[in-house]
Amino acid sequence: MLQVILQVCSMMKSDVVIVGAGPAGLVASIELASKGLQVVVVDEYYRSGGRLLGQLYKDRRKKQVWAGKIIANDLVEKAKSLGVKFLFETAVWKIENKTVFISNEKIKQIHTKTILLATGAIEKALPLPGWQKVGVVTAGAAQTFTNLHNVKIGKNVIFVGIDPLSISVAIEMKHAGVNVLGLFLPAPSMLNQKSNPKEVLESIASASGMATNPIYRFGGKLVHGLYTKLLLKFLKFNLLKINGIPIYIRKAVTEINGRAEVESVNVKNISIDGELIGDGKNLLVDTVCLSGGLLPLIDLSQLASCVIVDIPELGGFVPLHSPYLKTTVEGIYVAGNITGIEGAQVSMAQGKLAAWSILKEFKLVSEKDLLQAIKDVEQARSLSPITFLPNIHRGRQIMNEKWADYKNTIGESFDG
Amino acid sequence: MKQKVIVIGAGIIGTSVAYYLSQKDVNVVLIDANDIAAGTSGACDKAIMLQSKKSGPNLQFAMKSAEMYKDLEEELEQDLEYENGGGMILINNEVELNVLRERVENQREAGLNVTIICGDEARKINPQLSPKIIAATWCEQDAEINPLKTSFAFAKAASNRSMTMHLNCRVLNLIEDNGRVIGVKTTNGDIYADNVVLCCGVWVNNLLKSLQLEVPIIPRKGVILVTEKIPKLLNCNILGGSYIVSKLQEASVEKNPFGIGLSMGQTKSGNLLIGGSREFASFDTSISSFVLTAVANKATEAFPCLKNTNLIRSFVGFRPFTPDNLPILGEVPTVRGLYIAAGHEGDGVALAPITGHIIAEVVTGQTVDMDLTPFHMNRFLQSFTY
Amino acid sequence: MVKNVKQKEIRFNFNGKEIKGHEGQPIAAALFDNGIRAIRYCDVTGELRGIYCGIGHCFECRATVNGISGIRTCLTPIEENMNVASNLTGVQYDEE
Amino acid sequence: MDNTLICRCEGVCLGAILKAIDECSTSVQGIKKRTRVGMGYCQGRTCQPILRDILRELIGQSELAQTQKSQAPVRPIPLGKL
Repeated sequence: MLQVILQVCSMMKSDVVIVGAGPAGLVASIELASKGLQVVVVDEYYRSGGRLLGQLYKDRRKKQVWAGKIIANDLVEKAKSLGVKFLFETAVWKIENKTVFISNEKIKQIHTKTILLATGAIEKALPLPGWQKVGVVTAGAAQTFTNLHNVKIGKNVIFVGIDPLSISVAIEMKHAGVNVLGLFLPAPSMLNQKSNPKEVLESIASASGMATNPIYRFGGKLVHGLYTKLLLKFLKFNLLKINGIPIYIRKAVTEINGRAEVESVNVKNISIDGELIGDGKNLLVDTVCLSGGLLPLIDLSQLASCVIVDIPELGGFVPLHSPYLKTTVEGIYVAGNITGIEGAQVSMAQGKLAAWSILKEFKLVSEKDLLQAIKDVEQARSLSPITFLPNIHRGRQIMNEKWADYKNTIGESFDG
Repeated sequence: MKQKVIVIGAGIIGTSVAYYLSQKDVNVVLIDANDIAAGTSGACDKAIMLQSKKSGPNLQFAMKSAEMYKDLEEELEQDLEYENGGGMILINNEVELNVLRERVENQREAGLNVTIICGDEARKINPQLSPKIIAATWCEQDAEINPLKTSFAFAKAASNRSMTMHLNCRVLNLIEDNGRVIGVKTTNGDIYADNVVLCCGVWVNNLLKSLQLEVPIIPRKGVILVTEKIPKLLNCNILGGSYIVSKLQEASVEKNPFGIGLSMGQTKSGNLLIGGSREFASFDTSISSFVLTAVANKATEAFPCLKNTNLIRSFVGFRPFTPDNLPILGEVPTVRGLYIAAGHEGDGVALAPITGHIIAEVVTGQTVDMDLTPFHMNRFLQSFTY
Repeated sequence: MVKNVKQKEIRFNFNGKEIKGHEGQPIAAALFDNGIRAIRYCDVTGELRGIYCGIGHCFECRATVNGISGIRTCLTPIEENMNVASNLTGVQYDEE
Repeated sequence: MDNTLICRCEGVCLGAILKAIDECSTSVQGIKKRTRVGMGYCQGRTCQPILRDILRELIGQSELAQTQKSQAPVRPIPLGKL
């Protein structure tokens, strides 16, 4: 045993506690353990992989299938072979100084030298009248149940919210034999910012610098010159289909009906500017998948007194952090979607960077190594097959500027 | 012309003062830097507990206040979640029993209907109570109320009469003229009035400062744990005996620096509110795991069935502590036109109606049929230590 | 699709009724396989609720598992003879 | 629209939130105290971002002051396991 478990006070000791066994946390654990540090990874789920587990798509650029489940398994095996200790079905409920408090049958707290928060993201709610009914799930839930658990979550399914995530999941569900009736916009209201057909099309286009699946091929066309003509055509005729799934860029769901479980939805036409037109129709469905986008999950960093900043380009509120992924609290690092919404490949590169940043504190790697890890993150970003936020580069820049400002106000004594 | 009074602070004390003033045909202006019940009144429990008070002026006031609470829902035409279900202090051992027996005697002499009941009688009232509890005090005059709803209801009822409200409006300082306060300078401009009442609890010295005055009110931090909704578990207010005993025994401060004790109540929605701690830590809002764990242990000792009940939230309130545990009520002796109603510590909820009633009478120049001397600010003017 | 290798069959109870599932499945997935989507009644609104976020954030799919309340069925794998109880029984849905 | 549920845990609808804003509550905390929005099991994780959007839309602020403070425990934990 690398870790000393003191049964009496149900306490454990380690060099690093990683919160979250997703792509960032797993990669970090391997890097840290391979340099001899004691690493404990804590995750609420009963297996590791995080959002990797639900991912399954063809990366056309690399001409291979990205099967998150297999990648996760490989990473876990490697981590375990290096002595990384995993605590599953265990939630972190508080971080106080260098102690991590957990809900575990045997262990209540872990005393550690450093903490890496790799808590990922949470889906943003997309409230519609009736969204609480049984049969309304988030796009992420749909993805997990389809790809990981092999469960058909419904017979006749629609998606509300048109974005790279909902399109990917819709395609995956269709492959799994579910009847996907189409993707719709949410009815315009103060409760969502995803109802303007033109803006939605533009954001899909800008999110699609690659061609991993048909939406990106489509998006790519928009980006490469045909933009205005195609955009107008799609907006005008509402004819877009991807892998046989209709994308209703000019139709919005106004209400989800059903006595207790979903029975139908009301659909209305929507103008190019996002105004509802006409009387609308009733569409029989049993399942509605809502896609409201992703938000960094920051509550633990808040609790640990990290300075939080609002950078919409990164997805909203995020813990202020250095280019080396250090937060404003000594000994607390961040990696993955908690720093801004990006794909798994970027998270993995960030996991490595955070790990090396920690290793540098332990004097186990050099400054040069660290610079290479930063370059690797940038490379992963530029090669990433999926981009969730169109202005992510700008967001990262803003973060660096805010960090520099912070360092200036704190003074030279602070080592960022 | 109608008298005009500015009330600063929209907690349960400020809204109560504003309400009772508005009943007296006075133009009331209620100002708060933030919102109604945004401070201490929004971060406390819901007990109107009489037997937690030492016999003396506080208990006398609390008893009068408790009478006023009985008709308050009807008077304000609002649901305040008022329950007159009584309250008990749990007794774990002979030491506590002896201390509380004496205390109960004193309280009975002061007119409070409180008795000591045996453990089984206590378990008849709260069947899930631990078999280890050997006895309890019982007072059926104890009650409960939702302090948030009460603050909002006071404010609403006052607005319906003669009150105007400035929320998110910070009072920068008091405007003084010739030894008399004539108004306040705020972020919304200057507001003039005949009188000003300070009901801003732990923040009161921020305003007194401009008059070179200070009162010994300091924040005492209290943590409250909130559980998930559970079926009706508590049929009355609960206090842990060790807390009262430690309060009585001065030396225990070193033994119990966080002032860990147990108070429990169940809200109408089913959540348990479990207190708590009493700690001097300035305005630090952090909640230590030590406090959470210690309070949770106290709760599960008293009610073993709670072991699997989930804690879902916790919050911190800053109770306005005074060295003699009595609030400061009445006029500020050196400045005309200025009144103060602050420093209730944990008794703000229990004492809100009577405080509002008395201050309204004092400010409008009526004779008060109660002795206010023990509450007067004068008592701190010489020197104070805390 | 990457198909799971057929896992061992497991029996557990949902609101007193025996249900079959497969080893390694979270409770909610096993319920889905048995056509059960409604997991509990909302204690405030009285409406039926089921899986929403599927990854442990929303607590909509919670149930009492082996006597412990607030267990998220989306995160918790089934075990042989596990007792899953929601407040689904005992509350009658108004059949018009 | 007013009947649209915002806080799934505490059953708070949009109408109640708009009413609270009308009563000059301009903060997440203020609306929470008036309506119980975000006081439930998930601790506002689902509804709080929506609430911020509503406030931004109606009042135009996007200050950090609008975030609900995170307080322990960030996940429900049985009292006996603390």
